Amino acid sequence: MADTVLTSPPATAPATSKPLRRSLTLRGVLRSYAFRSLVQAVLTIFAVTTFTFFLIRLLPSDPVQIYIDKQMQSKDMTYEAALAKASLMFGADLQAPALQQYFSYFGNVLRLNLGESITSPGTSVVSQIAAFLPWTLFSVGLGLLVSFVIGLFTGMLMAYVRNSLLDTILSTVASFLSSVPNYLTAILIVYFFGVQFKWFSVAKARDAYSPGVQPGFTLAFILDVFSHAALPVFVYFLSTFGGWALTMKNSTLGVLGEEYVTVAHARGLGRLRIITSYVGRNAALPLVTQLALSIGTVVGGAIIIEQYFVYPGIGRRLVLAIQQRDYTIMQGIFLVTTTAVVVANLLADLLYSQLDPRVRSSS
Amino acid sequence: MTVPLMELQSVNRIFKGRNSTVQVLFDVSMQVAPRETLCIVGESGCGKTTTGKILAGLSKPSSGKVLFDGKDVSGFSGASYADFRRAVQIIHQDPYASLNPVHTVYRTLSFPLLRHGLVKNQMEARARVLELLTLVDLTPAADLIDKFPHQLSGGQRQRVSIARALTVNPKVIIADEAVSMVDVSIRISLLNTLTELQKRLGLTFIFITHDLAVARYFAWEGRIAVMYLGRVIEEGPAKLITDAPQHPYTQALVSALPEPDPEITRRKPRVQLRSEDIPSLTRLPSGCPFHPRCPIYVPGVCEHERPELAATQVGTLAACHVTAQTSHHAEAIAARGASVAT
Amino acid sequence: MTAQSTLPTATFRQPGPFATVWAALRPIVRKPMGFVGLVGTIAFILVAFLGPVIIPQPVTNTNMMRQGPSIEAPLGTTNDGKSILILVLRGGRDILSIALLTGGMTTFVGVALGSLAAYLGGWFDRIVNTAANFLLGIPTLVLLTVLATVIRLDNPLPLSFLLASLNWPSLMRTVRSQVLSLRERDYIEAAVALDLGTRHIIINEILPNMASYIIINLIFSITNAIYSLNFLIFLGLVPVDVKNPNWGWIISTANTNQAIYSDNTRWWVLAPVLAIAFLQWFLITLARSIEDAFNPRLRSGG
Amino acid sequence: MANPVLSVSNLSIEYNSLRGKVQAVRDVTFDLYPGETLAVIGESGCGKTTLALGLVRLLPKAANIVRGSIMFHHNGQSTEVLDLTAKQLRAYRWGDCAMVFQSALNALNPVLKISSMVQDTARAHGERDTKKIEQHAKELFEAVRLDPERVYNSYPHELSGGMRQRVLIALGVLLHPQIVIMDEPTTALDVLTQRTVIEVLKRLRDSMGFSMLFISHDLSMAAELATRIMTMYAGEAVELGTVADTFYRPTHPYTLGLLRAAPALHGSPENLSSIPGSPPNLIHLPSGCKFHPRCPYATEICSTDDPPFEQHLPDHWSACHYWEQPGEARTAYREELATLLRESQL
Repeated sequence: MADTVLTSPPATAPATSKPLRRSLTLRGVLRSYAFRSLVQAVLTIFAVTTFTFFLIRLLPSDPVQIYIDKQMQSKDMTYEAALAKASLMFGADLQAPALQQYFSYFGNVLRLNLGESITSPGTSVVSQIAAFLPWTLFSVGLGLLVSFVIGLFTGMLMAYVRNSLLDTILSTVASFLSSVPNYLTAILIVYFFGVQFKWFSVAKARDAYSPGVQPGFTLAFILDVFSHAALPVFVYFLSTFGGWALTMKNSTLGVLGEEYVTVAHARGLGRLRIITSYVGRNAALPLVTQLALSIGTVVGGAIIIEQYFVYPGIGRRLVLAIQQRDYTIMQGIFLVTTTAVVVANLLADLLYSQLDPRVRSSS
Repeated sequence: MTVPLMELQSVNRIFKGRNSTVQVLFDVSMQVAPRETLCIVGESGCGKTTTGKILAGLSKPSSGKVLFDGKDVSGFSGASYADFRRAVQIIHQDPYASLNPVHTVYRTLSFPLLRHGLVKNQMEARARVLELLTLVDLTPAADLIDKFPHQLSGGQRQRVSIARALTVNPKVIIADEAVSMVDVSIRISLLNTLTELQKRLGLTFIFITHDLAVARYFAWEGRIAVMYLGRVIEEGPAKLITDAPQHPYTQALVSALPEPDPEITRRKPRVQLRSEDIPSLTRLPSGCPFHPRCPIYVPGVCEHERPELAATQVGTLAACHVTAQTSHHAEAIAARGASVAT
Repeated sequence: MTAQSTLPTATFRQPGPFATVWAALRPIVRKPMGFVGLVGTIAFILVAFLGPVIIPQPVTNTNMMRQGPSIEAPLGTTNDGKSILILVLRGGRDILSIALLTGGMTTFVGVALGSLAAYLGGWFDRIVNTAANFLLGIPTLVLLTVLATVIRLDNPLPLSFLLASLNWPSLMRTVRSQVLSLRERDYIEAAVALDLGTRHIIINEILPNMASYIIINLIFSITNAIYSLNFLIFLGLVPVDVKNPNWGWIISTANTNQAIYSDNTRWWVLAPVLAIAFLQWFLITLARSIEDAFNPRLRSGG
Repeated sequence: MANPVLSVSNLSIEYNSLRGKVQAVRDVTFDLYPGETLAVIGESGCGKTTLALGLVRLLPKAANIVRGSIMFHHNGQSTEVLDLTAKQLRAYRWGDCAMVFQSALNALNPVLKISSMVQDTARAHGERDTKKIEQHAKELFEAVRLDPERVYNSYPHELSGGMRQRVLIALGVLLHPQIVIMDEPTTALDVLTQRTVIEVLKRLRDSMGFSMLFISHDLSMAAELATRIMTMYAGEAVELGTVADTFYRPTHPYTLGLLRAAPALHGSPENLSSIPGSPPNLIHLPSGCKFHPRCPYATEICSTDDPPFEQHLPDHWSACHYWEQPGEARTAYREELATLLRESQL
């Protein structure tokens, strides 16, 4: 016990006469924040890939085995024929030893071969994902971006007018919005704006764009796409906005108490300059990493929201796959979504390291 | 000389981080006699706090020995460890962090009393706590005993910390910057309380501070050890260290310290250092650690050979090629330096 | 001053259990939001657990199909004529009990792993941190969905365990940094020097300082569990006791029956939706109020 | 003496707190003369920092200036700082009256480079020529013994504590203000670093000729730098005099108490003592003289009559019924000092 209490070294005196420029040595690169984020991301993706491989094979209700049994029963195949078909489907040679299977599976993943859909043979998993994922990225990305920006401004406003009536109202609304699960927000929106006030037609808002509108880089198409995405985007906005606003309010309150803000006033800087460069920027910094973490949560929420609004994103495709127990699709979607989220996280991390010099140079 | 109560023998301390290793103590040796006062003085990062923690048994040396009453501390176990553990107590710097905010004064002080069977029951504990509070001049004790730390002033908290250390009847008290965070006007009375306790209870004090003036006051009858970058560079009776410092670093400290008298402080001779930057612990200078800043640095000698602590003319120990030796030695060194330089 | 002379004035002030609870609650309920959160949460817990005991099962009534609000059924009736109010009053127990179980489990795992990681350090710390970073970096709801299709979740225990195994990382991190900072405190070091023992240090010195953090995170874990649980119910991945449908299942069946588009049946959807929404809001308001009351950094206007 | 650059009269500042009004500064009156260094000394909570923040009107929201006046005199014009418009106030801050804060780490925005803080400051005061600003800033960095090229392009965390403090000092004099307020600028620094900062301050003050209001709890710093000293206790100025008068013939027992409580590297430690008791609660102040509960000279009158702040000796003000006593108590010290100076031939 005695020694575990003290393991950290005392603060070392910094300050050498040598310039502290970051050296571009290999050592410097290996220790840099960006490099470590990258390694973390690659490891995560590797772990997820490995995980999906074993998930499908090692669980009590082995979907491969179920598939083979089904084929043998319904189509009267031999075990070998069924196995061969399953191999094609799952994108792995099921006759080979487990380790070899694992390596070939990995090779396939790297070549973007994720196998075929079980329920609609001939359709590759990758083509399905390519058709559905962009809509999710578009709607989730847009919703998050809008809520992040508006949340930041609202949060700052709340901090500046703290303890006023406006702050109380905004805080209450924000805390309510942030507590309601997003799939319930979707229902409430449909009820209030679709059924009660009839501001839009739920039926017309289905799908990514209206039938009859030609996809292309035309104003009509873009407007149509936005109007169809409006409901899910609005839900993502409402369900994340409150959290951003409250977090930003606390962060801003913290920064407003910092001495460098007082000093900025003492230096006679203009109010706008202080609000942007001294308060806003510093308060928003810690939220950037949280933005990264929130992407995963919102993508998860999209599963039900897309289902509810009949929006053709990856979540809706996943629900369909679950209902059909289409394991190859599920596996592919999980892999790709996770990769997308990890990459988005990585980008946010890198952005953060660019915004905060302290992170950039410390190891 | 009697057996020192506490002794460090060639203690090194290395901190290993995930991707860096920092050595904060180099070959530190010191002795404290029973009832003596030793002040460890130095600037931040000199290793004085780590030395204190090693003396207190709260951190272990990476190599070297800690002796208590002539016996190696690392050999203690069971009852002998428990005895040592309680014999050496520590008082911290920050009066706002040294007391657990959730406990009242009574609870803070009664825990050790009850745990170690120093009192039989709560009634006795309460009586003893009142006695201890009175002993550290916290009066009226009955009004303060049920207070929480946040209801006390900084000076009062520091006195509670002292009382807490006294609960287990220690022999040695290590005070780490114990007065640097209390108001100037009450520092002296806090120091006087400590001195009074030392006399009355026969305590040995190891007082760690960055402030030479405080060290001079508290260790008036005792000794001062000056540390720089993990090493003891000068050691001796307090009066000699502050009035006739021999090591150029101690001289610099003495000359740099402003004094509470306009005539004296403005007339004081100032030692001009060659560099104002403190070397980083991760990139320590070769030879004498002070040589890059030293005003009497001898080229060709000081950056190559590390000086050992040696007796000086005035009767202190200093680790300096130039001043610690006899003047004869110093001339020889200077001559060697000159020959290397040319 | 001798001990005898001081004893008469030295009275023991041992506060009773009620006073202790009140002392802890006072700073929370003093603010209006804290009061709302606490009272709301308690009300929900009472109704959810007493509801199924006091109120008898709703009966199928073919004469009362899809009726609007009336005295017999203040919130209208379902397709098979069951009173929506009764359904909703009885539909919270399963959700809340699983959520409490999950919250407790998450908190236990998070606190245990977090404090062990901070205390042991070394490889254990590294493994736990890597796992936490992994789980925080991926969309856990998607993982949960995929896992739920291959694991049988007809028992609350594996369900809670599954949810807890995905939700512990953020609490683990909080606890880890708390313990790391607490164990560096001077008063902990003083306790070590006084040889008070590891047990004393953890129970008397560290835990009391972490109590508010743990309670706040327990509440957040509960809200997380409610979110994930209803998510799985919506997707039909959790088997439901059809005789005692819970809120998630009620919403699900109401949606299948297009209940939202009819004035008569709108409460079929709205009542359970609002029940979950308000429960979540009360819980989070309570957690935030505790945070405000015990975290001095956020306390504004001294 | 010349005309003052700043005249503060009857300045009173209160904080609103849950338990009542905290009277942080009460009826403080003093003049600050061109080129002088006025040290404000006192314990924590005596109101010295509140006073400094009040002078640049940077008090927190809970604080109010309840009465008094702060006149700024420059180029034959006098302006009431309390009446400045927001725009005028911005120009007055830093341009006329700059403030260097205690913790240089917290005083600099961690995510901005030193260069952008320099440019921001100059631009806010109407200077557009970035090259000229950079040139000037680098000259000042040179003057405070910093490596100009390196420091100008650094982030605050890349500099050591002593360097940051010097950056802040250089930034403080960037616009050639008439007044620089220093709030404990060396408290967090090591002895040798502190010495560098002191020397730098002296040099800048002598070359640029600004007036300095130096706030410190440390008498040694005041002895080192000040021309005059103002002692504050419980929100009041209790003594104001030249540095020599204050140290050798104090006219307030609190100043005497502080002098006796300061350990030194000279003299015998037997003469040191603490002030008994603790500072009063600023919500419920004691009657009469606020220091009387801790004062060795206090009599009946001290607990009933609040002594006025008066000039008892030439250029030496204090608020004490027994203002002659502390000076007498210092006789022994004066003799000891004379011997010391003779012997050591300093």
